[in-house]
Amino acid sequence: MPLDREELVHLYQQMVTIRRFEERTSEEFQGRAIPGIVHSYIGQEAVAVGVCAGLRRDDRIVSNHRGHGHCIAKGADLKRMMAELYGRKTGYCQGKGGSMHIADFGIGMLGANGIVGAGLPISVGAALAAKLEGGDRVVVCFFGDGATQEGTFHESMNLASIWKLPIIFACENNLYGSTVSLREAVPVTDVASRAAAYAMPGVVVDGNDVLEVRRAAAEAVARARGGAGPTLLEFKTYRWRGHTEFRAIPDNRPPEEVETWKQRCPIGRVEQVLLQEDILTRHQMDEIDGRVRSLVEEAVSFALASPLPAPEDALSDVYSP
Amino acid sequence: MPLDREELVHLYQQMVTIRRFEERTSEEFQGRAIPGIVHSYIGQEAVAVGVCAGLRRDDRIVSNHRGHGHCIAKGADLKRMMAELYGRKTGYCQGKGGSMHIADFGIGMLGANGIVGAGLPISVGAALAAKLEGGDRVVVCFFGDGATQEGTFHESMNLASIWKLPIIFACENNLYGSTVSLREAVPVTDVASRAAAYAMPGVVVDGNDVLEVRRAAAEAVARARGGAGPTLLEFKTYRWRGHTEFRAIPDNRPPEEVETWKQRCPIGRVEQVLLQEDILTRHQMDEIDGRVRSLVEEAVSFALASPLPAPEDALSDVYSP
Amino acid sequence: MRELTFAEAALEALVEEFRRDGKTIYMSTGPPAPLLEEFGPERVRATPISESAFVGAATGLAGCGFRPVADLGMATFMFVATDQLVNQAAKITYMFGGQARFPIVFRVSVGAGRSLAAQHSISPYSMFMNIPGLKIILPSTPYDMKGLLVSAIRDNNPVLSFEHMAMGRVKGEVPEGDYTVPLGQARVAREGGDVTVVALARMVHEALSVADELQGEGISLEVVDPRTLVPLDKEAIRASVAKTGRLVVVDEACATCGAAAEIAALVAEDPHTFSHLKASIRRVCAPDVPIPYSPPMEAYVIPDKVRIAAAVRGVLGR
Amino acid sequence: MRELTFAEAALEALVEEFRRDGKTIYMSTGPPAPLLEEFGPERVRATPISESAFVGAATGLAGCGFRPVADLGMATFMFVATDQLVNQAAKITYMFGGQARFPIVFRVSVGAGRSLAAQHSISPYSMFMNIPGLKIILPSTPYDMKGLLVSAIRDNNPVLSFEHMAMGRVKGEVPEGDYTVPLGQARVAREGGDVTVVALARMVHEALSVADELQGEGISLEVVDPRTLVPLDKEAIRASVAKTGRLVVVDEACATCGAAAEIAALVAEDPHTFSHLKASIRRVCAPDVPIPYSPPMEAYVIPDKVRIAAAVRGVLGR
Ligand SMILES: Cc1ncc(C[n+]2csc(CCOP(=O)(O)OP(=O)(O)O)c2C)c(N)n1
Ligand SMILES: Cc1ncc(C[n+]2csc(CCOP(=O)(O)OP(=O)(O)O)c2C)c(N)n1
Ligand SMILES: [Mg+2]
Ligand SMILES: [Mg+2]
Repeated sequence: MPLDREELVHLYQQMVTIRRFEERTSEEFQGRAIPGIVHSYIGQEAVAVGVCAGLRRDDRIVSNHRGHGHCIAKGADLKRMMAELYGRKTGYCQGKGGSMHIADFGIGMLGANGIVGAGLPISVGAALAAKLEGGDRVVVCFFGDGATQEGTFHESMNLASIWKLPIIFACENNLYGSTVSLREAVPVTDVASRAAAYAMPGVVVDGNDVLEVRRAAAEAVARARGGAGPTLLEFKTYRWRGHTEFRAIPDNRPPEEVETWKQRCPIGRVEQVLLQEDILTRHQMDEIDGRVRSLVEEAVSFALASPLPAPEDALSDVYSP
Repeated sequence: MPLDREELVHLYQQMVTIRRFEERTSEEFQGRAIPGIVHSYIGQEAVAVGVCAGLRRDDRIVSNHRGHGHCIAKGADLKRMMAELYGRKTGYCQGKGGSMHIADFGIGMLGANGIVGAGLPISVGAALAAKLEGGDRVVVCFFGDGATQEGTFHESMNLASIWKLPIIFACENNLYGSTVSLREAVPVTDVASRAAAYAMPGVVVDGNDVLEVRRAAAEAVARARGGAGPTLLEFKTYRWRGHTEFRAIPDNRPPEEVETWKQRCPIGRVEQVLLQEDILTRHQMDEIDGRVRSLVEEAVSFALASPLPAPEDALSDVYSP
Repeated sequence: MRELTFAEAALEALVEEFRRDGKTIYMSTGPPAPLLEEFGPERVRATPISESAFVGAATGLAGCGFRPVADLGMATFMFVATDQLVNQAAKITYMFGGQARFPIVFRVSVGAGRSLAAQHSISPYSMFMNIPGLKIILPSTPYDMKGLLVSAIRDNNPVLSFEHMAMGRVKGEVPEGDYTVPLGQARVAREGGDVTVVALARMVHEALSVADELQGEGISLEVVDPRTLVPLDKEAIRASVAKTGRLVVVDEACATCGAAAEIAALVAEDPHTFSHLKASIRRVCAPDVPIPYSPPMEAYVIPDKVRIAAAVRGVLGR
Repeated sequence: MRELTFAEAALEALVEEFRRDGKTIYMSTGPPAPLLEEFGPERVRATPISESAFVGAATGLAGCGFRPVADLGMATFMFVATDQLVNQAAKITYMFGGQARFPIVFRVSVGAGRSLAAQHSISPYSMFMNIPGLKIILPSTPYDMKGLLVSAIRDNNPVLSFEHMAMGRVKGEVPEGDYTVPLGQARVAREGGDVTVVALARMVHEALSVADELQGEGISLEVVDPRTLVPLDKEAIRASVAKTGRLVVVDEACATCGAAAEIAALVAEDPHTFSHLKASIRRVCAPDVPIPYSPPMEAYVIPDKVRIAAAVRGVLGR
């Protein structure tokens, strides 16, 4: 699976976009311009970007509470995302959903979810739809290590396996689910090892290496497209920030651990490759960063310029016509 | 783990007791003397009896909808069981529970359950209690192959494992969960193989061989008592009768399969051992059977002689004082 | 006219809609044999005993353009999949700002009376009435069973179909051919002038026979069957009460926060209807106890004609 | 008197009861640090994110003589463990004929107002009021938080403690030392003669400030806080309404089949109270929509002083 220079630059740019978007989101949240709750994707950019690199626009993804990265990697519009975070009428959900419920069915992003593990059954249904449609569309379900502790993980893996559905279970193992350390919560070292219980391949992947992620995901996608059924991919990664941007939940992770993982910055690692392989110069990277920053800036301006929903808009969309 | 003649006779008698109790229960149900629903344990007698052979009175068990055998093997009173099935005031639950909810906390039988998989979390709590009490009590959770398809199976196995609880997960794999064939419902051949996902031993056992069951269970009990944590035992067995005694649910099992398994009758197999080893003669077995039949008869008489609850009794026991 | 059982009427609705619309999919641990035979195992899917997974899968299917019917068996099994029902299926349309449709039918049986004890004898529709985003049907006749189920399948929202298990073999007239019963339209099962009895599911039949009995005493009952709980036909209920001035609500479920509480409240809070109320409202429901197993106790907690008649006499001050 | 926050009051109840009774056990994905420090990880247990398992484990523990407190975090997470709550913990005492006791406290937070959107802003207590076998507390002050939680821990039944998340930092008087607030006893938070306002949780405070405002207009409100929803102090509510003749019920949850419906019904069905009713009842609740994210919409759906005052004027015909 050769990777051309252009594609690598594209992946890099997507990762930087997520990083800048999330930095800005945290800032806006701290400044109280964004209400509610926000879970930052910073540190995990390689997973969303590497996985979605192998997807087509008509493939579908299901996301979780830490979903901004998934949206951006699948091609969501930063403006409508930011507008949703700002609770504006122009947001993806017209201000009804917010960070935990962004969805864009037009690009096959079937929604974030505030309930741990709840996206898994829904993704299985989307994969069944893909199979019944008869094409070769696939589905990716993103979820955290915490979600593997819920019963829905078990039921969904099992169902996808017996029905041989075209789905990739993308577990982002960032070692913690809020205050819960995976090491204390499950008796196995690798989530991927649990795939055996569902007779599906389980692969441990360095989730901070976008090229590794891309390679592993592409393999799983090829399996799924070829009708060979689901795969469980476990991406070892780390979130740089607290569980949420809201500070009420204590961050019980050892500071040295956080530092170690920051050394493994997924963006820094691509930059090294880009430099080593003479694909981009530092200056060109700065240019990309500049472009990304203005895109994020535009998204914020768009959100700020957008109207808030009318109070009575609360009453619509409870039911579809 | 030597087994003396007396104990084998005792196990035999228990199995015959379950068989006769269940035959009688089916008859009474068909004759409409027993209302509601009844799930017959016939065919699986070796499991309950072999497992409980290694338990002390102060050990605890948690049962499921097919629970009469578990009760009897743990030492429940046939009279109070039958009275409960008859909906009498003298029944274990004063007529409030019926077949699916028999419990006898006095002998450590923490209750049957009408919800598939629901006993598993409760049993984990009982095992935690055993651990916190500091003694060497153990807990056995009986459940079917169908229950392994529920999320509670996953969550409970995981929790018991990380907390190293003194519990034996006794899965009675009778190949079906109502209309659901396990072969079609899960992608693995052996439920026991799923124990690996919880870093606990998983053992496949011939569930129709009471000596094998007893041996495997005793090993798991010893592990649990010794503080080494949970074990998953999978007993391959078969129910002889339909899913329930109520005929509405079609029995979709191939008649040849039913026949094959009847050839492996768990009681017939002990009888062979008893004869071969000169422990009992046919005549002595008939005597045991006669004694058991009169015990069951007494239980029915007791039930019939017992008063029905007063209608207003429905209002009590919603809350404990 | 042709008579069908309740169960036959439901099956006919399914078969006809499955013929009409290739996007319909059935999921159940034990799908109905005739449906499986006609439409095959791709569309009529036998699932593992994994309710959360297949309820959620229904939502996923619906979001991708299918029209699933998920049959959970008994209502009590909803509780192992509640999140998928109330946090996902119910809220997803709204949370996503209406950008996608989720046409799903969830079928479950309800009701007591068969000595199945507390877990298996529950009628929990009111719990789901408190969750906006779900629609709820609760048919009392084979005619409504078919017509409401067809409407539910064609509706673009998640609809819970609560089907009373003691009525599966009850027969009733069902016309040949396609018809629907719209969601949100109550049926006046019997007109009368003295007391309005709003009754649900099997209780409609109990109320009707009480109406027959009391006619002899010169008491005229108007029996209203809401047929759907969400949307609930408030206007019809209020109009009847405004006319009779007296209300008895009959439901087999527990009283507290039940559908009967809602019906009482919507009458008591409407100034016009309230101004016509001549007596306090009565609820005839199960008392707040889990349903017991033994027949004498079970019979005691399920509302019956005697209790309904007593409540009617009560509101008439007799 | 000493002032504590709502959260401090809850913690104090826990600490004192954990000192008093060695059989108390705490389970949560993130147990409170002070509790963990004092009582250690055996009794104060960090669980995986497996609510069904640890809720069920609480039931098992209770059946074996322990007195667990299971903290699920937000009320919405109950939905992944509903079966263990409503089919197991709630019914097990009854189904087993009262042979064992199940003293368990389930703590969850409720309430909207923090832009957490539909899943995380739910107040589903009425769903559980429909399930006999559970008791339910819903404190509105630090005093009641402590006193009710102590009663809940000492009670021999499963008790759901719904704690409003917007009130964690609200301060109030809490006496030193041991006291309890009994389950089933409403509090008249303010006496008055013109209109009874029954308000729940945070809405008690809204109702009280409306009472202050309307006093200027010569309108005297009686504010009743039920404090526990099961058992519900029907007598206190009815007595107040019989006195004032007018009722407004204020609850942040959706109206349909909510606690407010039950309160309206229990007033409308009581002949004596009904005979004193001078006007139709009003419910001031959230409309039947999932709670939206964006602040203007969220503020619109949560009942506020303006809506309460309007309802009060409404029942007074002003
Ligand atoms: C059923 C449920 N239980 C608890 C929570 C509270 N909660 C929100 S996010 C979270 C941690 C999830 O961990 P993980 O799946 O690893 O994702 P991460 O946050 O690490 O990306 C928890 C416990 C929830 N949202 N849903
Ligand atoms: C949550 C739930 N789903 C469905 C059912 C209906 N049901 C009752 S028993 C049963 C089969 C259980 O199979 P298994 O666990 O293998 O036990 P067996 O009956 O074979 O002994 C089913 C599906 C139920 N009781 N609970
Ligand atoms: Mg995580
Ligand atoms: Mg089975």
